[in-house]
Parts: sequence; structure tokens; C-alpha cells
Amino acid sequence: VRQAARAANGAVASGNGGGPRYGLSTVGLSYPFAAAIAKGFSETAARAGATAIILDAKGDVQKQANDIDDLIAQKVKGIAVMPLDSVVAQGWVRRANAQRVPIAAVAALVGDPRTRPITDVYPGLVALASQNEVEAGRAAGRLAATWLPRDRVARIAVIEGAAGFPEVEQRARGFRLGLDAAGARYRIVASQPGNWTSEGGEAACQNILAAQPGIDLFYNEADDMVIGCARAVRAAGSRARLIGVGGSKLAIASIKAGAVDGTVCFKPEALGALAFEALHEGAGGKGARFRTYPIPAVTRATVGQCVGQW
Amino acid sequence: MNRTTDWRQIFGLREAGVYYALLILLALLAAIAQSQGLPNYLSAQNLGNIAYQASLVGIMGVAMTVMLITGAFDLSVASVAALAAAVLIGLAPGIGFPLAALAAITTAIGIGIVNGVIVQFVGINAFIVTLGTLTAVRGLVLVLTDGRSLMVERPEVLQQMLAFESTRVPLFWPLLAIAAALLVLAALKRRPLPGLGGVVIAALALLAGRGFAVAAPVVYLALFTAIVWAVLRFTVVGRRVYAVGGNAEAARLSGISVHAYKIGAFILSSAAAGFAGVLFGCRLGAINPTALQGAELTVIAAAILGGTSLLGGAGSVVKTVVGALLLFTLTNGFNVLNLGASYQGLIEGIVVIAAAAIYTVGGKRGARKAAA
Amino acid sequence: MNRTTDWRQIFGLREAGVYYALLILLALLAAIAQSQGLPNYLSAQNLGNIAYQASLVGIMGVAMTVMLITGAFDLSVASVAALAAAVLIGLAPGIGFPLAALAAITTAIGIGIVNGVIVQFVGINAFIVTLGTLTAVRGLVLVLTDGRSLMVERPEVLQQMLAFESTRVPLFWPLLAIAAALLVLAALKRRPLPGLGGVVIAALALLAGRGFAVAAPVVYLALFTAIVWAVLRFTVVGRRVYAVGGNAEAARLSGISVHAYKIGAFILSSAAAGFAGVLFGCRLGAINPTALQGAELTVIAAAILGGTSLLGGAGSVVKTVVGALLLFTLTNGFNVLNLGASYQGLIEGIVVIAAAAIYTVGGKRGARKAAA
Amino acid sequence: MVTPLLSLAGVEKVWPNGTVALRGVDLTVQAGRVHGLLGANGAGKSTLIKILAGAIPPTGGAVSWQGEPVRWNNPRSARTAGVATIYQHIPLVPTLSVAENMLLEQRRGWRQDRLGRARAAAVARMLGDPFNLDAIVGDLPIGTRQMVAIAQGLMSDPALLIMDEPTASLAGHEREQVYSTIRRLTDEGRAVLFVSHFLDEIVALTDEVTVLRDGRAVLHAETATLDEAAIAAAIAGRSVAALERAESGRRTGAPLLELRDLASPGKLAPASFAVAKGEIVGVAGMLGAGRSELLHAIFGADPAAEGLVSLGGDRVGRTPPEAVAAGIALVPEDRAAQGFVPGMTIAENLALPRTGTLIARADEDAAARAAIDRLAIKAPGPDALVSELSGGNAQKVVIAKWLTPETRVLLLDEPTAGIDIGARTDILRLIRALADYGLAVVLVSSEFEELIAVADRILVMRDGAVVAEVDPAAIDEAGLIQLASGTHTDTGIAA
Ligand SMILES: Nc1ncnc2c1ncn2[C@@H]1O[C@H](COP(=O)(O)OP(=O)(O)OP(=O)(O)O)[C@@H](O)[C@H]1O
Ligand SMILES: Nc1ncnc2c1ncn2[C@@H]1O[C@H](COP(=O)(O)OP(=O)(O)OP(=O)(O)O)[C@@H](O)[C@H]1O
Ligand SMILES: [Mg+2]
Ligand SMILES: [Mg+2]
Repeated sequence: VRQAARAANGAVASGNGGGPRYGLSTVGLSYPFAAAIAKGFSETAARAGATAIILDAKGDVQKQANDIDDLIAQKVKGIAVMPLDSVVAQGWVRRANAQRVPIAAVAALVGDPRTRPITDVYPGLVALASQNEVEAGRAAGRLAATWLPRDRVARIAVIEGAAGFPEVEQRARGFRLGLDAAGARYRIVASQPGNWTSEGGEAACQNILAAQPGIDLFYNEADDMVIGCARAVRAAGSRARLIGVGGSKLAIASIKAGAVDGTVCFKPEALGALAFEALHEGAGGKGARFRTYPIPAVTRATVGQCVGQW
Repeated sequence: MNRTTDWRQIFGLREAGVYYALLILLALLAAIAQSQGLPNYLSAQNLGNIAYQASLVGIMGVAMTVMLITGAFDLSVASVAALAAAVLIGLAPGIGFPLAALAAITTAIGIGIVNGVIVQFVGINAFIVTLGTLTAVRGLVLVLTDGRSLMVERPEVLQQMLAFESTRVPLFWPLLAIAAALLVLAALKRRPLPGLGGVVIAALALLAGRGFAVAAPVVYLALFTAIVWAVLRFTVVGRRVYAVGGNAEAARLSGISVHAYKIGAFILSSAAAGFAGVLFGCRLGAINPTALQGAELTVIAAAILGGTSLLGGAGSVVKTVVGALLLFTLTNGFNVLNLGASYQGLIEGIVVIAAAAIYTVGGKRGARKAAA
Repeated sequence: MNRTTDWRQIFGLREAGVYYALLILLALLAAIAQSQGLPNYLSAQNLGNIAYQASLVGIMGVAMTVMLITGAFDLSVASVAALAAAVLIGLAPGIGFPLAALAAITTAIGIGIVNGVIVQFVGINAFIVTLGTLTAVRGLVLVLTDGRSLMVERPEVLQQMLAFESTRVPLFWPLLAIAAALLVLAALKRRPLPGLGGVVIAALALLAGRGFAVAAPVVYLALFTAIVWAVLRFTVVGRRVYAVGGNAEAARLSGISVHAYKIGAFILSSAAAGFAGVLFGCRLGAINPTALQGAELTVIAAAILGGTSLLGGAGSVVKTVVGALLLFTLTNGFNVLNLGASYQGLIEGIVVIAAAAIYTVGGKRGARKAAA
Repeated sequence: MVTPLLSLAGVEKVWPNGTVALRGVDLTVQAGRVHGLLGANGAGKSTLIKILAGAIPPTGGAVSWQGEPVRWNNPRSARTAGVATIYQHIPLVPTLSVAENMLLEQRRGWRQDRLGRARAAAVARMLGDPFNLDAIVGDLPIGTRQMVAIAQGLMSDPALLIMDEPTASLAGHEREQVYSTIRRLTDEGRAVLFVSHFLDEIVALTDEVTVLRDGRAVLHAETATLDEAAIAAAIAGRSVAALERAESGRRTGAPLLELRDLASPGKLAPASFAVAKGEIVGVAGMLGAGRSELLHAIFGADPAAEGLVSLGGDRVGRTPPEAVAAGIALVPEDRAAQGFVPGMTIAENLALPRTGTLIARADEDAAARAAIDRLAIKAPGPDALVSELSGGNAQKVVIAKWLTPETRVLLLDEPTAGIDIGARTDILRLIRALADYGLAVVLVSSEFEELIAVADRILVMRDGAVVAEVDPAAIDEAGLIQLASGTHTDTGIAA
């Protein structure tokens, strides 16, 4: 216990280094993607001489609401929120606006993701720093189209995240748009959840292969799932191609090793930096309200462009 | 021998352990905040925040305590709350807030009845039944919302919902009134304990100042806790709840209809979850399909931290609320002190065990009683 | 009085319910797959997949069953498995796979000892202690990984790890050998049951064909289950495990050292979780901080579906494994039939309750026993 | 003088809640003899026995075993030394079979080992095979469980066998088996420390007795020098009048409780009879004859039971709440499992059948104090937890629960099990007084002497059916035993 207390003191000391305080409410720091955003945010803050307060919602919307209340109560200079739920987040924006605390969204938009295009930043937000999920799906679709057989209708399986996340639909929609744009002939013969985890992806791919041995391509909506899926594909002796989304370190290693064919490269640290900069500039800043960065789809040949940040 | 007030027992670690644990934690956090030059940790606003944050878990925890006292278990509360919220958000634009809230709570009660009937009449273990409904009800939420977040768009309905959830209730005068009532009671009945309570409450109210107000859910939690506490303590129904959990067969052979009490507990638990879901829905004006996922363990943890036994027959709803406050004080403390995220889990786990240890170690008598 | 084989009991719903539940589910899925023109659902490959997917939960479930039989509870298994995986991945590049695996399992055992000692000697409820360690150990994983995914980069170490986890073990001849052994046993002891088992195994092996092979974790699960089953069934230690959970006081008065058995169960549970963690780490040569989150409920659900009582004193490890297979058959079925994600939760919940109902309804005798 | 097998000097025990159970007890047990340990409920017998067995530590005094001072601080050390104990509260593992329970002490080796099983079968045979070795203990009625506990105690071949009220829940035939087993053990040179509230068995069975009163040994003598009245006086601290049969032809009123074709499949054959106001109907039978089943069926506690129960002409619903509402009360046979809520106080337990809205604490305390006085319950007060009472006192609480003005029919299942001699007479008198007051009483007891003394009519049950109805004035114990067992049996104790 004493050790834990000492560790706690250390962390507290480093957290309150002085300077203006900015808060980041993350979905959960045990998710590497969120942790990388937090890293980008606090490093940029440190460079700007500010203190970053990073909160961990642990995947719980209610906790995130509490976190944001706590940040507002502490009168920080600005809040970046990585919303667990885009619709729910509208209330937080209202609340922050009412207390005159600048608020920005990072990694996901605020507002109904079905009706609001990502570039249409929710009123009341200082900025939105995010990759465009539909674009990510589209990039994956365009790349995947180049691998599909020309002579017949290709059979594709989609490994979704978990039910209830807007990315599931966005990345799938973008993927179909990308394939269509490239003029691919295909049929999606299975769409099953892999629960965002590698073991979930592995199980889903194994099971789909048992039912549909002739799959040509697995589109995994996240990189964790694609590396699990790769194992299933190899074990079943299938020749299906594999593509993921995210650009995680593991996926990049797998692409280098030839186990996975491609992924879409996200840069969470950049997102964190963009969010901080937007808050730091303040409402009077001249930057655009929607801030993003390029998300190329990479293959073994081009994987050098993508540095795994999570 | 007349029933004298046994001070040693009332303030002993076993009886009052969870209060001490909370006080120690608050004092510790206040001291650290002080030493870091942060604003006063024990401000009325911050304490109000903690209470507000703990209110949903507290409401579900109070009902869960009754459930645990009868010797059963409900893992489905968080899913049921999410379902109630989904029903509320889905219906409110159409039929207005009050009716939608009623529908939400009715739905929740329906699931409580299903749980209770399966457990009591089919005779399946409560753990597996409510694990099943946890999954099935969450599935239902997904089906209802089609996997998307829903929100209420009609501003006047939204306004009503916000009013129900976010109104701040001034508490200065009510608290003073309660304190006075307690003091009068103490004087009339010659029992010092309520008097002491009255003094503490008056002191708190005066410290917090005239402008002291809390969010509505805190008041709902306080009222619900007070009612359930009074029922358990002063009524025959309450006595029978304990009897059913303490020895179901003896209760049955004393003419208590054990089935009714056990099913009643499931209904109470689900109704409370439904109410919590309504508050949740009102708070956000929206519902996402994964809302409140995993909250059931927090709810049960609050009850057990409050000293309720998993074996049935013992437990106190007030201490459950204190247990919930303890858990949320911890996370609030992490936020206020801006503690590194990596260490939070480690510290939280250790604090939970340490808090539980405080009163277990204090009362060996307690350990024996729990074993009986 | 000689022991006659009571066929009605052995094949009655109460004893064999979970087997029937699994068979019904498999038959149903096979029929649907057939009618949709999908390849044979009951192929050796698909059944092997299910067993593989269930293996980690199965291994933890077997140890959890022993835990539940002694009357305790372990919520921390999934966190402990994640910690073991993190230790493995962290150390393997430095000290090689075998030593790192040893270190991982030793770490896990250490946590089991901590759990057991706190529960037994401080006397805190196992639920709250293991909820605390669930949080604390997950926190430790975060601290160790610093919130990032760890991976093993050295190819030769990775190779060893993959070999340990992913080798496919040919089972045709071993299965035939086991079948023959069982038949000989049956003939010698004049007990028909092992003979029946032998015939079933031989038939399965012949159906699956010569090339039948499964992934290594399935074999580990089978071996572990067989050993624990044999210890519980044939040795005095096993009897004492049941006695400790059935009535700790009776066990103590019979000179059984209850503490040792209860702490032993915590150690076994953590060791199994550690081993599962090592297998998990070996799968990808990598670990992320949220690995296996929430798996504890699946593990406990498997045990309870297998008929193990939460009250202690009863339970069967083989049925736990069948319970785990049941749960994973369900998700496998969803994938194979390509059922919409939104409906999966609803159906899963209902099937879990229905499966539990099969044997509870069959045996009213069981209800009385559970009450005792 | 030979070294005693076991001797105690000044043993004291203070329970953590402050109750002083033993205030310095001296006791010696000689090999080859049966030593009776007697005392009123709460005198400290079970406490003393738990200390001897190493189950709880004494707070003072010394124990020596075969002349050597010993400190047994866990049950295993006592067992290895050669002391086997049958506890009053029958600690068995409900989820294991009888054989497994008997083999619980086995330290290592195989569970299914043939030797162990053979030995268990031999011990069971010695006790007259009262149970199936493969039956699950949780399914057995309390009498059978008691036999299992005795069998478990015999498994380890002890030099000293301690038995705490082994016969409290047994009927005639099984008791005989226990007596002959005890005689056989002493013939082999082993010692037995025997606790019982039945003075006839004490007189017939023991060689010497020690009487405890309020935690002190107040009498130690050779049994041959004493008679029942003297022992009873020593136990109660006053002279106890023997229970006499009431003058026959007590006035009974109109039929109150009527059963028509009350049956439970597989357990109870259809039974039809009526009990009049003021009448006490005794029910005799051997272990497992279905007597408890009959009472449960009347009370509506057996969901499988069918048939008609009416009270004063009105049909009574088939659930316990309806039965209680109609004024039927049941004192169950297994007090720990069915009779009381262990975590509750005496006052709270007594108030369990009360209805109403608010708890009237003052009333309850008064009622509890009245019950404590009326039944001489030895307890610190109405706030004492029932789990901290001695066995007999807990039983009194279970009886007292139903002594309310609302009760019109009293169903009593072995109400005097574990109750001391003085209190037993008082309770039987009380039952008679209640009947005179207008209650209808059905009394199940394995103490046929009790039935003959208080009942107006005795029904005999065998294998779940009522097989005979007899007039207590016209039959003696031996005759009842014969009827109940359906065979010709020795009268036992008289021999
Ligand atoms: N667990 C306990 N905690 C506190 N007091 C106890 C406990 N068990 C027994 N006592 C008290 O110790 C005293 C002696 O009880 P004990 O059980 O030894 O009596 P006994 O002679 O065996 O009586 P009986 O004939 O009723 O079985 C009683 O006053 C009883 O209330
Ligand atoms: N030795 C035994 N083994 C197994 N079951 C038994 C045994 N004795 C009785 N039973 C069960 O108990 C049922 C009747 O028991 P019940 O308790 O009603 O009888 P009882 O006459 O009250 O006997 P007791 O003296 O044990 O109270 C029987 O139908 C039988 O199922
Ligand atoms: Mg006693
Ligand atoms: Mg009986």
C-alpha cells in the first residue's frame, strides 16, 4: 500500500506541473488507441507549457459524463472529449458551453453519426479533430478491390466490431463505397461481430470459414481483429486476403511478416496533438473547425509510410 | 433486561466500519488536495458532485441490498436500466415524458417478474437466470435501438426530462428541518442516537451554507433509501425480508410466503433499475446501446462493501449507499488529483479491499455471524 | 448393500441435462445449416474450432469449479490471466519462453495466494476481495504495459511460443487407444459405463477420420480436466474438497484443514488462469491491456451451466467443460448461420436460461438438494 | 486407582459474547465404562464436549489424556489421540453420500477404496443398517442423519466415544441399536461419555454420572446408587414430579380439525381423521414412518400433498400462510433447518408469525420475556441470538413461537427433542393445559411414554399409512412399539 501511495504522489506531482490546465476525457486508457491520443495530447501540452489532465472513462458513458462534470467544476481552460457516444456527447457540449468552458471533440464526432457528415462540426464545439471513419472504410475498399478476382463475383466477409458502436456501420458503409467506386463485383456473404478483440476476430473467422470455405477476402473493422483473423485463415489453409483498419503496431508487424495484406493507417498521437492545438488556439484561432490528417491504406510494399502509434 | 443502547457496538468497527472507511478516504483526499494547493476538496460543490455521481448506483444498490438480504442475486440490473432508458427515449417524443417514464418503469418491472418467476418457480439458480437476462435484455436494447444511439429531439420534452433530472434542490432549510425533527424525536423517546444524527445534519447544513443545493437524483436517492430503510427496520414486511434470507425454510414454516417475498425482491430490484434508467435517460437526453454496461458489479460491490452478506439474512441499505459513495469518492479523487491513469486501477482495488478489511478485522463476531 | 448402476439416474435430466442441452443445440444448428445449404455443421473441423475457442474458458472453468465446490468465488481470473500474459510477453524476449512462462504462472500463483490468504485469514468475503484484485491486477497490467500493446519481437522466441500454442495434435490413434483402454477397464471391472464411453470415443474418432487433429490448447484442456476429474472423483483429497464446501464446520470437526483446502482452491484457480494467460499470450506473441476483460463472468457461467452450485459442495468439472462448449457453440452457430449481430444477445440470453432449465426442471430432487 | 482415560480439572469457558458456560468443571472418565453427563438445558454439556473434542479452546483449566496433560487446539489432535465425538448439531456434509460422510476422516488414499467401504458397511450393520450407504445425506430426515453421525463416530475405532444427545431424534428400535453398540464398545474396554435427557436410558446404560448445573459439576456418583427421581432433582435443582397420565375421559369438544383423504404421492397414503377441540391426538411410528410428512401435509407445507383439510368446517388453503392465518401452527422436527432464523434474536424469532404493519418492539420484548419465563429459557434476554443458545433452549424458542392467542390447532413434531427432564414435564403439562383451553393438538413423538401420558388417542403409522388407532389407557410402551414396527420387538430399556 505504501508503494502504491508513493506512486500516486509521483503521478500527482507530474500531473500538476503548472501552467494553464487542459482536460482530455478519454473513452478508456486501457485502450491503446485512446492511450495514444492521450499521449499526443499531453506531449503537445507539455511543449506548450500547459498541464494536461487526462481522465479515463473506462468504457462507461456515465463515468465519462461524471468526468466531464469534474473537469467543468475544476474550471480548466479547455476540454477535449473523445466521446464514447456521439449522440450523448451533445449534452456535454451544451453543459460546457453553459459554463463557458471551451470544448473540442477528438476521434469521433458529436451529433448523430447517421445524419451528420463528419465535416459538419457540431455547433458549440471549438473544433473536431478526427479521422473520417467512412473515408477509412473507403480507403480499405479501394485497396481491397485491387485484390479481388476479376473473373467472378468475389465472396467477402466483414468482421464487425461489437454491436452498438457507430464505427461499425460507418466503416462498413465506406468499405462498400470504396469497392463500388473501384467497380468490384462482390457479395458480402457474412457480417459477424469480432468484439474488437483478436480472439474474437480469430473465432469469427474460424467459424465463418467452416461455413463458407471459399471466402476471398476478410475485411476486419479493426486491426486487433485482423491479426486474430490471420491466424484462423492460416490454420484453415484458406487463401483469403486480409485487410484491417487502424494501423496498430501489431498489424504493421504482421503486414511486414506477410500475414496480413493491408490496413488503413490511423495516427492517434496526431489526433491528440490536433485537439490540443485547437483548444490552445482558442475560439479566436484561425484553424479550421474540422481537423484531420491523411489516412492512407497501406500494403506490404507501402507499409513504411505508416508508423504504428498504438 | 431492557434494550439499552450499546455504544461500544454502535460505534464499533463492525457496525460503523464503512463510515470510518469513507471518512478516512475523504480526509486523506482532502489532505492531499490541500498539500497540492488545489481548491478545497470538501467543498459543498464537490461533495454534491460525488453524491450525484453515486446516485444511480446508489438507487440500484439499495434495491440490490434488499435482494441480497432475501438471499438472491441480480446481475441484470444494468441491462434493465439501459432498457428502461431506451424505452423512455424511444417513447418520450411520442407520448410525452411522464407516460414514457411510466412505460419504462413498467417494462423494467416486467423483467423483474420474469426473473423472479423463473428463479422461484422453475427453480433455476438466480446467478445464471440473471446472467441470461443480462445478455438477453442488452440484446433487446440493441434490437430496439437498432444498434444506434437514440435521442430525444423535441425540445419541450427534453426540457421536462432535464427538469426531472437536473433541477438543483436547495437543501439548507429542509436539512435544518430534518435535524430539528430528529432532535425532538430524541428528546421525546430519550434515545440519544437520533439526536446525534440531528446535530451532525445541522452542522453539515450550516457548514455548506445557505445556498447549498444538490441535483435532484441525490434527493431521489435519499428518499428511496429512507423509505426502504424504514420499511426494513420498522415494519413486519421488513422483518420478513430478513427472515426469508436468514432461513427460508423456517420462514416458510412460520407462514411467510417465501415465494412472494423473493419475487417481490426481484421486482423491487428491477423497478429501481428502471427508475435509475429513467434518470440516466433524462440526464443524457439520449441513450446508447452499451450504456451502463458492467455497472452491475459496481452495484453489488457497493452493497457488499456496505457489509451485506451474499448468503442472505443480513444487510443495511444505508451502508450500501455509503459503500457507493466510497467507490465514487475514489474515482472523483483520482480525477481531482489528476492521478496517473495507470495507477488508478491498482489503487482502487487495494482501497476496496482495505475498506472491506476495516470492519471485517474489527469484528470477529461479525465473521462468525456471517458464517452461521 | 452393493452398488448397482442406476441407469435412470445417470441418464436422467438432472445428471445429464447439460449434455442433452449441448446435443440439442448442436442438432438444431446442424439442421439449420443443412436447410440453408451450408457445409456439414458437425464436421471435425468445425467441432475442433469450437473446442479450441472454448479451451481458455474451459481451463479457467475447471479450476473455477473446484473453487465453487469449496464454496468460494473468484472474479479475478480474467485479470490474472491478462497479467500472466503480460509477464510472459514482457519477459520472453529477455529470458526465453520456458522461463518466462514459469515466471508468468508463478506470478499468477502469487496472486492466488494473496486472494486466498485475505479471504481465509482476514475473513473478508471472497466476492469483494476478488473484485478488488480484479481491479488491482488489471491496474497492474496497465502499469506494466503502460497502456500500450506489448509484443514479442524476437522471431525464435515467437516461434517457440507459437509451437506451444498452435501445434495441431493428431488425435486419431490416441483416441482409439483411450477407447480400447476404457473397454478393457469395463470388461475387467464389469462396469458398463466406461465401456459405453469407449464405444462413443471410438465412434467419434472413426467418424472424424484419420487426419483428425486439434490445436494444442484443446489437448491441454482435456488433460487438465481429466486430472482434476480423477482427483476429485477417486482420491480422498477430492472428497475433502467437496466436504469443505458442503459443510466447512463438519469438515473442520473431521480434522480436515479447511484453510489449506480453501487457499489451495484459490491457488489452483490462479494457476489455471496463469496457464490460460500463457496460452493467450502465445497466440499472438502480443498482449493488449484490455485482454480477456469480462471473461470471468463467462467462466463462472460455464461452471454454473454445468450444474455447479454457488453454495458449494457440489459440481463436476466435466460438465463445466460441456457448459463452456455450449456457450461457444452458440457464438459459433451465430457466425456460421451469419445471424445479425443485434439479435445475438437476445438469443444467447434465452438459450442460456433454457439450457439451465433443462436439468433444473428435470430434477425436482435437485431443487431440494440445493435448498439443503 | 487406575489412571483415568480422561480427566478434567477446573475447566472454564466464557463465550465471546460474555456468557459463562463453564465455571470450573472436574470430570474423570474411566476406560471400559459408560459415563453419563447430565444437566438442564444450557448447563454447559455441549460446551464441555466441544472442548474435549478440540473444537473450541477452553478459557481455563486442564485436560489430561491417559495421565498426560494435553492441549487439543484442533479437532484433529483429539481424533488422533483416540477421541471420537458425535456432536449435538450433527455436522454432516449434506451434498455427500452417507458412505462418504463416514469416511470423511480418512487422511489419504483413494475415495472409492474397498476397505473403507467394507468398514463402513460393517459399522452400518452393527447399527442395524438404518440407512442406505449411497443415499445423499441432505435428502435424509433428521433421525437418519443422527444415525449417520453415530456411524461416523464409530468409524475411527476410538478409545473414548463422546455422544451428545445421540438419541434425541431417534425412535425405539434405533435407540436399541445405539444401546447395544455402546454395550459392545465398553465390553471391548472403550469408554463412552454419554449425554442424554432421557433418565431411563441413563439409569439403564451408564455406570456413573456427572450432573452439571449452571456450568458447575454438582453431583458425581455411581449410577447404581441413584434413582431417576434423585437424578432429576440434581439436574433441575428442585424435585421434579413424574409425568402422570391424566384421568381418562377428559372432556373434548366438537371436531375442529378434519382431514379427508389427505395424501402425498409416494410419501403418505390417504389419511382421514378428525381432531376435536381440546383433544390431543398422538402419532406413533418408527423412523421414516411418515409422521413428519403427515404434519407437513396438514400444514400445507408439502406442495405435492392433495386432499382436504378443514378447520371448524371451513376448508383451509393448501399453503402455510393460509394455514397460519386459519390458526394452524407447526413445530417442525429439525429445529436448526426448519425452526428458527439463526441470525435473529429470540424476540424476533418469536415474532415471525406475527402479522400487521409496524413492528411493535415493546410488545415483542414483553412477549419474549414472558416466553423466557414460561418455558424457562436460559438466555441473557430477549435480544440474545438464537444461534448462541444451547440446543434445548433453541427448541424452546421454536415451541414458544406458536404460543399465541391466534393458534387453534397445534401440530407438534418431536417437540421435546433435546429438552431437559424438568422442562419436559413442564412442556407436556403446558400442552395439556392448551388442549384444555380449547386447542386441537396433534403430537408426534418418538417418546412413546410421552404419548401414553398426554394423548387422548394414539394413531400408529407405518410406511406412510395410518395403520391403527389405540386408546392410550389400554396400551403400554411395548405394545405401541410392536404396533409401530409391525414385528415383535423387545421392550429394551426394561431389560
Ligand atoms: N456459540 C455460542 N455463543 C455464545 N454462547 C453460547 C454458544 N453456545 C452455547 N452458548 C451458551 O453456553 C451455555 C451452555 O450451553 P451448552 O450448549 O453447553 O448447553 P447444554 O448443556 O448442551 O444444553 P442442551 O441440553 O440444551 O443442549 C448456554 O448458556 C448457552 O447459551
Ligand atoms: N433410512 C432412510 N433412508 C432414506 N430415506 C428415508 C429413510 N427414512 C426415512 N426416509 C424418508 O423419509 C420419509 C418419511 O419420513 P418422515 O420424516 O415423514 O417420517 P417420520 O415418521 O417423521 O420419521 P422421523 O422419525 O425420521 O421423523 C420416507 O418416505 C423416506 O423417503
Ligand atoms: Mg447441548
Ligand atoms: Mg419425523
